[in-house]
Amino acid sequence: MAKKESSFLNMVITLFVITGIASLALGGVYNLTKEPIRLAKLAKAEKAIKEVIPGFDRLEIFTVKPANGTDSLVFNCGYKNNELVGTAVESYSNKGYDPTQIKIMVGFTPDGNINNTVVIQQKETPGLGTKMTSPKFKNQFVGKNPKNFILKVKRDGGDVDAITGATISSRAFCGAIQRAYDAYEKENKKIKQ
Amino acid sequence: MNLLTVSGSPHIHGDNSIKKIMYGVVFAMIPAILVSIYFFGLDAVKVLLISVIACMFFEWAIQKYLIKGPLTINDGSALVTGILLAFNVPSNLPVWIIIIGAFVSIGIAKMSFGGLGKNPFNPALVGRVFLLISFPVQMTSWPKPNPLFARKVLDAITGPTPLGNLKEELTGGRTVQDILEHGTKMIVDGKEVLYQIPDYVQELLGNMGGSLGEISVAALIIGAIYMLCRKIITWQIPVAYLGSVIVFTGILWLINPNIYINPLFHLVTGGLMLGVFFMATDMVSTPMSPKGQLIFGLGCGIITVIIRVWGAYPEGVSFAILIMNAFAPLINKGFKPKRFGEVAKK
Amino acid sequence: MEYLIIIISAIFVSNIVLAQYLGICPFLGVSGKVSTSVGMSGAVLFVMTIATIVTWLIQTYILEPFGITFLQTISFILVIASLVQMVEIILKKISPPLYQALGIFLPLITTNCAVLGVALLTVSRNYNLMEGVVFAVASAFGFGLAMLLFAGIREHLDLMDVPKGMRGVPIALVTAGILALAFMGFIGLV
Amino acid sequence: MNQWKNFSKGFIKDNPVFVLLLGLCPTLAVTSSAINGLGMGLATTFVLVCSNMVVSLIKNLIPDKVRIPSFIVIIASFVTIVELIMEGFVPALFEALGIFIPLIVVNCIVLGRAEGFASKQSFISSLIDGLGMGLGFAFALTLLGAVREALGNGSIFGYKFIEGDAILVFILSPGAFIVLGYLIALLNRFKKAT
Repeated sequence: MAKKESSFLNMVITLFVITGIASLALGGVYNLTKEPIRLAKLAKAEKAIKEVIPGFDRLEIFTVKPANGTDSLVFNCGYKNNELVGTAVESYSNKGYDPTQIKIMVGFTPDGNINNTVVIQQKETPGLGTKMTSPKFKNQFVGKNPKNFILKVKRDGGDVDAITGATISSRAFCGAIQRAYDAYEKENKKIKQ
Repeated sequence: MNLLTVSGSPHIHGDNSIKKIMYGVVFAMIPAILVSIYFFGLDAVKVLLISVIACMFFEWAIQKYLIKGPLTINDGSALVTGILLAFNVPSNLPVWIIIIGAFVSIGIAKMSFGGLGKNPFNPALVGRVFLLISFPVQMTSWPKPNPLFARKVLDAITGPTPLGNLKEELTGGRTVQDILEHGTKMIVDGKEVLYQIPDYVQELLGNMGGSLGEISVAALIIGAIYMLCRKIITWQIPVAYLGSVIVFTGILWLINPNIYINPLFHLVTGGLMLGVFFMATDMVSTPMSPKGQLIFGLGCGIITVIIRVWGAYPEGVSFAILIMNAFAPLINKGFKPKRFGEVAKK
Repeated sequence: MEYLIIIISAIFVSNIVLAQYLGICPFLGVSGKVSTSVGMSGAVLFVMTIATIVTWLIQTYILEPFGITFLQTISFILVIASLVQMVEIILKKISPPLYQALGIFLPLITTNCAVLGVALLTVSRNYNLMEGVVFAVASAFGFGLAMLLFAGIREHLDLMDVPKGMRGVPIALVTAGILALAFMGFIGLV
Repeated sequence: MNQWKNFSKGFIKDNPVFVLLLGLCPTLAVTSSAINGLGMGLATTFVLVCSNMVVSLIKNLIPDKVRIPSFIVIIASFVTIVELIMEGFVPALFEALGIFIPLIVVNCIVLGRAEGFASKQSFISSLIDGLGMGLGFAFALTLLGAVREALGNGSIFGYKFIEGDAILVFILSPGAFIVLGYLIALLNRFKKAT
């Protein structure tokens, strides 16, 4: 087969045809993968929620404006047999080392205890701040009620053991939980009804 | 030998002069070595010995088996790197970490480039920064100084450096005044203790937490005076470096003494003196001309203060010198030392 | 203030070459001489800024409203490729001296992942147009800074006899590694 | 042409990373662990094989002057396909690799093989060339990832063999440059010996 000549018409037609086929093919693949992508995203959020509140069979999701601030927090209330078993609150802090927001999911039991926490996103200093995902640090919050467990590192007069060498990341983490708790306390009565 | 061509730094006049300079540097470090042994005891001896032996071993082994070139182990440069590396780490650093540091200093930062005179970066500093980033916990837990002839049982074995403590407290929202007066309550080794930033006399003598060689400003200055008199180092870099740190921190201090501490504090802490006199003056990795050296010192000073005041690391000397090391070739290009018989370019 | 943070971050803290790993090929390939690295950086500055503006507009006014963001990669690369061509042609016409200075670097830029990378980062970080422009310019300066420092060191190394096995690319990479190590001191500045 | 030679050249003799020094950005960026390196390598292999095949099939239909833009469109399409598939089915890897998946499009290896090989050779040769080069790329990335993960995290493919901390620098950017530098030096030495 002879090589096509580089005439203007040929060039335009070729590019047009190639781009057309490519767009069609991509459109097809996009439609095929749309559902799996949606499910994958859902699964990720659901996994975090499942980790922080115990067995539930129904979720109710709504956003809440915290007392001070223009931002909003996402509340995921888990119900089992129509009874509230826990609330997962997605919270954040901008006070870490890295400009990237620290995002966490905190689960509260109906009586306001912290059930568990999961770090969804963080880019703290590797080897130091990143230890906020380690069980050793996270587990000290489990079962505590922020009413009498002060969410500050010990050197600031609180009850939290800071990560060695990463006081700032630890403070940010505590701040994120505090933000979630404050909002939760405010909304608690409404949720229970 | 063609006397008219100027090669890259340093100007090697012969084996003898390198040897003389290197052993002169070692001699100048003796006061600081003695102070470190006084305050940290056998630990200091251990760190120094391991670092020196490891550096010299790697230098010898790489030259003998990998490069297969002439052995320069006796020129004293590996000895200097070994001592400087030890000076830049805490006295309780595990042996294997010191050995990794020595390998990085000699193997990566020096021998990969062909050995003495070819390395663009200060080997000991590369080793130190490598360790600092790799082992943040081990590299920032500082044994409290415990004078040799007045040993006592300490309420806590480790404590922070003055700069490190200041930085963490400032980011916690306290003011300089409050920190200096009331100290910091902290949990060390499971016990609650009060940490007070030492006063300037103590800091000058070296009675504070820190790396082996950075603690005693007085000892470092004695060594520096010796090196200046013997013309082992020139005045340009130290003066520009210290001057820019004083001016920069002074301006910040005048603006708001509540969040910026005074220049004197910056001068006596965080290994500034060690860096200024013993590492920023390293002739291999710094500019050749006096003007270039002034710019080099100025850059070091500014970067040091920027990192100390706004960065994540409380101490910026090592990073600042390494970054300016990278600028050295460009500075050399801009400020060439005068050549004899050079024809003006058209 | 926002802009200052973007600038410091892009030049020092997350330098595009040393921390984001973008534009490594020209970083290693064209950094042999200080003068060429300046030319390359100039060309990158030029293309990166225009490309970021155009791709931002496409993303905001075409891809997102029509829900066809999956065409992002293909449209961005086409824009950049044709942009480079256009810049070349226009430059040749209006400013021959500038064309002579930057011309030979322009074709290399199509496959310089820094340009596409910055365009993609601008979109994924939800910058507005002005922030995007600031980010692109600062990134280009960060690229230039890394190139310049690196070229200086390599010119210096050319005079030295580096061990045989390490000569060329290996020693260049090790040098880049140490440079990246030094730049890590800027962590936490913003 | 000997197809076995055609296939195997990508591993050592003409390895895209160690010898041709192409595609270094993703090589350095995603190799903080062996599994990320392998994932990136395989994604690139897919694009390389597909674009090589298509280019060799339609090489005679494309006028010379629009050759490069056409190739770019073809490559970008396959990159997008990989992107969508990964986002749907391996979301964790998709997030770890980040913008370096769309950046496959400017990976010089892909365009280089399309332009330098597939636009001149037969379909089968192009397919094998793409497969060999792609797997060679994947091999290099996995090797680099394994070394960095072992030194920096004390594990390989997530399997921890050292408890506690390792030498953290190696999973950060300085470690990427340094390890690749020494791997290339080592390979140069090895090649000279054989």
